[in-house]
Amino acid sequence: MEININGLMKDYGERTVLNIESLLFESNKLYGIIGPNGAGKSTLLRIISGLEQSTKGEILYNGCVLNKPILKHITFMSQRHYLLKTTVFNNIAYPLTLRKYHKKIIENMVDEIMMDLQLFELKDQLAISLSGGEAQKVALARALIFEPQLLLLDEPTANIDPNSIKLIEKLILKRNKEKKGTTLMITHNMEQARRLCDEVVFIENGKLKVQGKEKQVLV
Amino acid sequence: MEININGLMKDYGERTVLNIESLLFESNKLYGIIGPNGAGKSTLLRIISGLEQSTKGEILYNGCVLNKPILKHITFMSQRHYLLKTTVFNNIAYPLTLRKYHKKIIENMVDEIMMDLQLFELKDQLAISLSGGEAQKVALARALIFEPQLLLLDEPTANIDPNSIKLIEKLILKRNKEKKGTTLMITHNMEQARRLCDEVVFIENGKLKVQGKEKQVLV
Amino acid sequence: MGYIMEGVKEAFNLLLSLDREIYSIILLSIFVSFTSTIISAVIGTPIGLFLALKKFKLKKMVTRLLYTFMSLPPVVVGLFVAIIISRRGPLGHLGLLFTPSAMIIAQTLLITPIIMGITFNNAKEQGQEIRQICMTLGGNRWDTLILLIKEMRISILIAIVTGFGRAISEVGAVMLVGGNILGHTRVMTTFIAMNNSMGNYSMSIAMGTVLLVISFIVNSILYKYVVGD
Amino acid sequence: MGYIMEGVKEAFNLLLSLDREIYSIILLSIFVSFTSTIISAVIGTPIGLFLALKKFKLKKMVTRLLYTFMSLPPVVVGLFVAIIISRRGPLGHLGLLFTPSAMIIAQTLLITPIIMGITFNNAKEQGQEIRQICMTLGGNRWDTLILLIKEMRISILIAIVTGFGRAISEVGAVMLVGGNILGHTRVMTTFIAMNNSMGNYSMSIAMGTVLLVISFIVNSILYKYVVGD
Amino acid sequence: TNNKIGNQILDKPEAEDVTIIEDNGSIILATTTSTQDSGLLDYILPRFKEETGIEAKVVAVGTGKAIQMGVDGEADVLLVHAKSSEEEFVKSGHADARFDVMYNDFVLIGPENDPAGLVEKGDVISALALLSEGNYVFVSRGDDSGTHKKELGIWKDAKIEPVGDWYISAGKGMGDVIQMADEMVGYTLCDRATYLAMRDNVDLKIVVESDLALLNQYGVMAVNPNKNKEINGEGAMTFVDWILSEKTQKLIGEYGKEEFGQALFIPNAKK
Ligand SMILES: Nc1ncnc2c1ncn2[C@@H]1O[C@H](COP(=O)(O)OP(=O)(O)OP(=O)(O)O)[C@@H](O)[C@H]1O
Ligand SMILES: Nc1ncnc2c1ncn2[C@@H]1O[C@H](COP(=O)(O)OP(=O)(O)OP(=O)(O)O)[C@@H](O)[C@H]1O
Ligand SMILES: [Mg+2]
Ligand SMILES: [Mg+2]
Repeated sequence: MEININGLMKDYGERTVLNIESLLFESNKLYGIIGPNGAGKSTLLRIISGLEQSTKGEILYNGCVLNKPILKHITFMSQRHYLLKTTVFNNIAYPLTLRKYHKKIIENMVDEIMMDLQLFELKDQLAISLSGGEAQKVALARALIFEPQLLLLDEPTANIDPNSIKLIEKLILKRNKEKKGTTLMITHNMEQARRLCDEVVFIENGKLKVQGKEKQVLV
Repeated sequence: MEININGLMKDYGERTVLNIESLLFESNKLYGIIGPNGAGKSTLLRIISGLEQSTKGEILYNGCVLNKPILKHITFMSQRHYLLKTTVFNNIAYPLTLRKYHKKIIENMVDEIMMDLQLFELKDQLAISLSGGEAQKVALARALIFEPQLLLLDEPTANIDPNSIKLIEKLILKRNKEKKGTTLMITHNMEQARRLCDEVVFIENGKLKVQGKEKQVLV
Repeated sequence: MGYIMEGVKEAFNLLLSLDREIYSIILLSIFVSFTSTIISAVIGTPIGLFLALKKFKLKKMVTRLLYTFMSLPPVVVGLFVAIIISRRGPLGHLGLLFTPSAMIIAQTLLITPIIMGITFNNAKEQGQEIRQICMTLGGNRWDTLILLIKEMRISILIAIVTGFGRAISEVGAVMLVGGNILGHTRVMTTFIAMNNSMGNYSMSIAMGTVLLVISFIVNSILYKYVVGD
Repeated sequence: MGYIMEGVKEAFNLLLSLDREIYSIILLSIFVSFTSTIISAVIGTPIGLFLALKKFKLKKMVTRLLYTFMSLPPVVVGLFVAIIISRRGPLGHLGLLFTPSAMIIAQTLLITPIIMGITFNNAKEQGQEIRQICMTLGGNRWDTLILLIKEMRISILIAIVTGFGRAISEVGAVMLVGGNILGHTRVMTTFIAMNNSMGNYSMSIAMGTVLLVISFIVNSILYKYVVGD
Repeated sequence: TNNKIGNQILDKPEAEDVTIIEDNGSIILATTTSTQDSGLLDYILPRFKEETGIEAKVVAVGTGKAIQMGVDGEADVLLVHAKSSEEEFVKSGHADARFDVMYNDFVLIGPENDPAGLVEKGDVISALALLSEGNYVFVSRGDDSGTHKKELGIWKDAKIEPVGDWYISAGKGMGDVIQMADEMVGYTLCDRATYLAMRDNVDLKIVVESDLALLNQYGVMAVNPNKNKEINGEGAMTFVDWILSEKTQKLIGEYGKEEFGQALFIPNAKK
């Protein structure tokens, strides 16, 4: 999915926290979004995901404004993810249940991603009792499983251990290689941005500072 | 404060998530706690902080079991920190208010730490409206401000940008150098552990695997 | 004080006596309050959730009105319903006055705002996050409603328990629209009120004890079912 | 239907008439319900918080009993209080029966479980985290209580609003222990009930309207004060 | 000036001006809903306060409960209408004596068009006998009140046991029962005073009246002051003396003439 942002502004009261004149995310590419705390990165993703309204400006998704059918193909993994009060399995299966997949298929898909992320042993554990990193993995699995055309990830590996980070990066890269959709990923880990991203966007004080191939930006 | 752990066990139902035969944290040293997701790191810190009961075993704080006066000198910054529904200033000032410091002194102390962490502009903002990293900084400031003898930090820089991480590490190191108390810090950032810690403890599957000077452990 | 001891003793006699009249009063109470609680929950929960999550003009006003309607006095609701369904009222031809249906209508009016208000208040705190999760994972409105109910089940339970408690214990409305007719519309509370006015205190206390026991059982069952422990 | 229109009109007349009797009824209602709500809040909130956060044996049992007491029937509470404070009762020498104090006592008994129950339920969900924060930052029990009240102010508000709504709208208890004595213990609801049985429907509707208006104003003020908007 | 104040109160009998009257304590008067619902007490009681300085606090309940309150010593004085229960009350030592105060009569009321044709019957026993055949609704107080006892007495005299769908046992006060009868297009037995006070609100008319069996005698009793130390025995006696006094009796005889064109109660205290 191609995202075209034009004259986007977001104010909270007096303060303008986001002010982006123009920004293009091309189809099936993996973008890193970096910048200091409070720069407006999460706000940008929340607006793209449709969770928040911008004060001004326009976002086009493959040339259209946001509507219900498009919304179905977007997902957003928030910085403070919320897991449902049920088991790990049910949490990951939830987007598929919403899409009324067959029970057998759901089971296979969930099992597969749980294997990939080494979550299988936690299958029947209640999500509220997970450790921080485990919970983050589950939230990520839930976002990845239905293969959205636009995947918005807000610091998805912040609480993950180094080994698991490798697994997750492998999954994300695979998705990118198979051209299953566009990915925007916020991270504070510059190494990670370098490893993964086709292009990096640097935001500061709500403004777009640099956009480009990672090497140029990450100096 | 010296922490002496003996035969500590924690079970959830059938599962034993923590099983540490013996572990010593010496006074005024800075320890890194590392290990994969779900290893039991947060559980260990929660038990040391008195928030959770162990199933078995004993912890001695300077030779005593936990009691109210000791508790007053321990603080714990959780992975999922909770900020009070008030301003940033009031959040950071809260531990000092509890200790009935004079208003003027509180103001000076809070201002200073807000400066150190570059939070000053957010002074009067409501804590609920902070960005992820900003909130984490506030939670950290709140834990550091009353100079506890035992500081327990659970992934304190997970959502922090690289520049701010430097500021925070400087503050933590300063505390360590001035011998203001013992610090236990969970982190998934091996570089960080190497940079900061006097000693590193590696936990896996609830068991203590290695303890030692960082270089030996972090191979 | 003697009345109270005596009343508790009498409560056992009442229950053990197997008196058909007493049992039909108890069953009618349960039936009426249950039905109105179910109707109120079906109406009040979704609307409460909707109001909490939707942004619209006048929301503040609606919130306050909702809280106000939580304190609708039973006697006023009863009178209002009685006027509507009385012979001369707009729904008079249905012949509802002094029937259990009338009592259900009145109680439903009384407790719907309570269930709605408590649900509303809880959803304002926790609901937004749940709604957003459902939306970002591809759910539509209906999915959102279902998910909200599932995730907030404990809060909704307390709303329903509060509503049921109000329904089974109130007397002002059912007295007016039911009429306390022996064998037809006499329920536990009107029975108690009547015995009070007859000076039969121990009988009142006895039935009051029965009412509390029933309330306890209903709460325990609901609680077990929803919280699962 | 005519009664309802007429009643609303009459409500204005009632308020504008500046009739001393009417005003004293309204003021007494407000005074009694306010006082009992305040007492109940002072008792019910801390205990509700405490029960929610403390682990102890029989907690499940206590929870269910608490929910049960949320459905205490006003007529039973009224009768119970009446027996205790009647001349022959243990507190008879205080001469409380048929006084506003008696009404306050009865209402307090009635709504304390409601405030306690709703607070309890909300604290079970959000309270643990707040308690832990206070503890890790060096607060004692008293600090914890204060912080819980501050952080949960909106939940506690709804508990109190629900309690106040119940108090000002109930008739069963105040009728029994107050006696609806003109100039002494006649409150809005007993006034309405009396006019109902005298067939003065529009007078009932009028006073009912006044009651709702007062409820609205009280809710708005509380809301503004607590939520701050 | 005293006279002037009195006039003011008479002009507006429901207003109770506490501030200008000296305070001599209070008594609790337990009475039936019919005396309160008819408006009589609101009419005469301000006068009592004015003359004696004693405040009469009225608790209007069913006769059954009023008498129970007397037995329990919760009330100081009773004004009720169930002669046999009252005599029983005195016999058991709960009061020294009972005095006739006034009477009115019960009437059988029913729908305007009198579908059962009770008007032709003329006497209450045959009227009730006709009702018991079951085609017309009869609403009974069913609450152990004076009126209810009276009604049961008449059924007994008629040797009929009132059971069936047509016989509605309401367990409610007089005003409520009249409204129920109106709503259900049925008949009921009630005291004339309450009926007159409420007739504008309902479509009911008197179908049987002036039957000797329907006389409704009210009595007053001061509760035995030995029951507990809270009882205001003196105040109670003052009230009894006052209500039996010539002046008050005259006042009672006047109540309702203006509003209803007839007196609601006929005073009959024996001097
Ligand atoms: N409701 C609000 N009122 C005022 N300011 C707000 C509000 N919501 C967010 N902000 C401010 O907007 C700024 C941008 O927030 P955002 O969450 O987008 O930052 P971020 O770039 O994601 O930061 P981080 O790296 O810390 O997650 C922050 O400074 C935050 O304090
Ligand atoms: N109530 C519970 N019931 C069952 N298992 C639990 C419960 N609480 C925690 N656990 C499990 O205990 C293990 C240890 O949790 P803990 O939070 O200590 O991990 P951690 O080392 O901090 O991991 P992370 O790096 O992800 O934060 C996890 O696998 C978690 O699933
Ligand atoms: Mg962010
Ligand atoms: Mg952890």
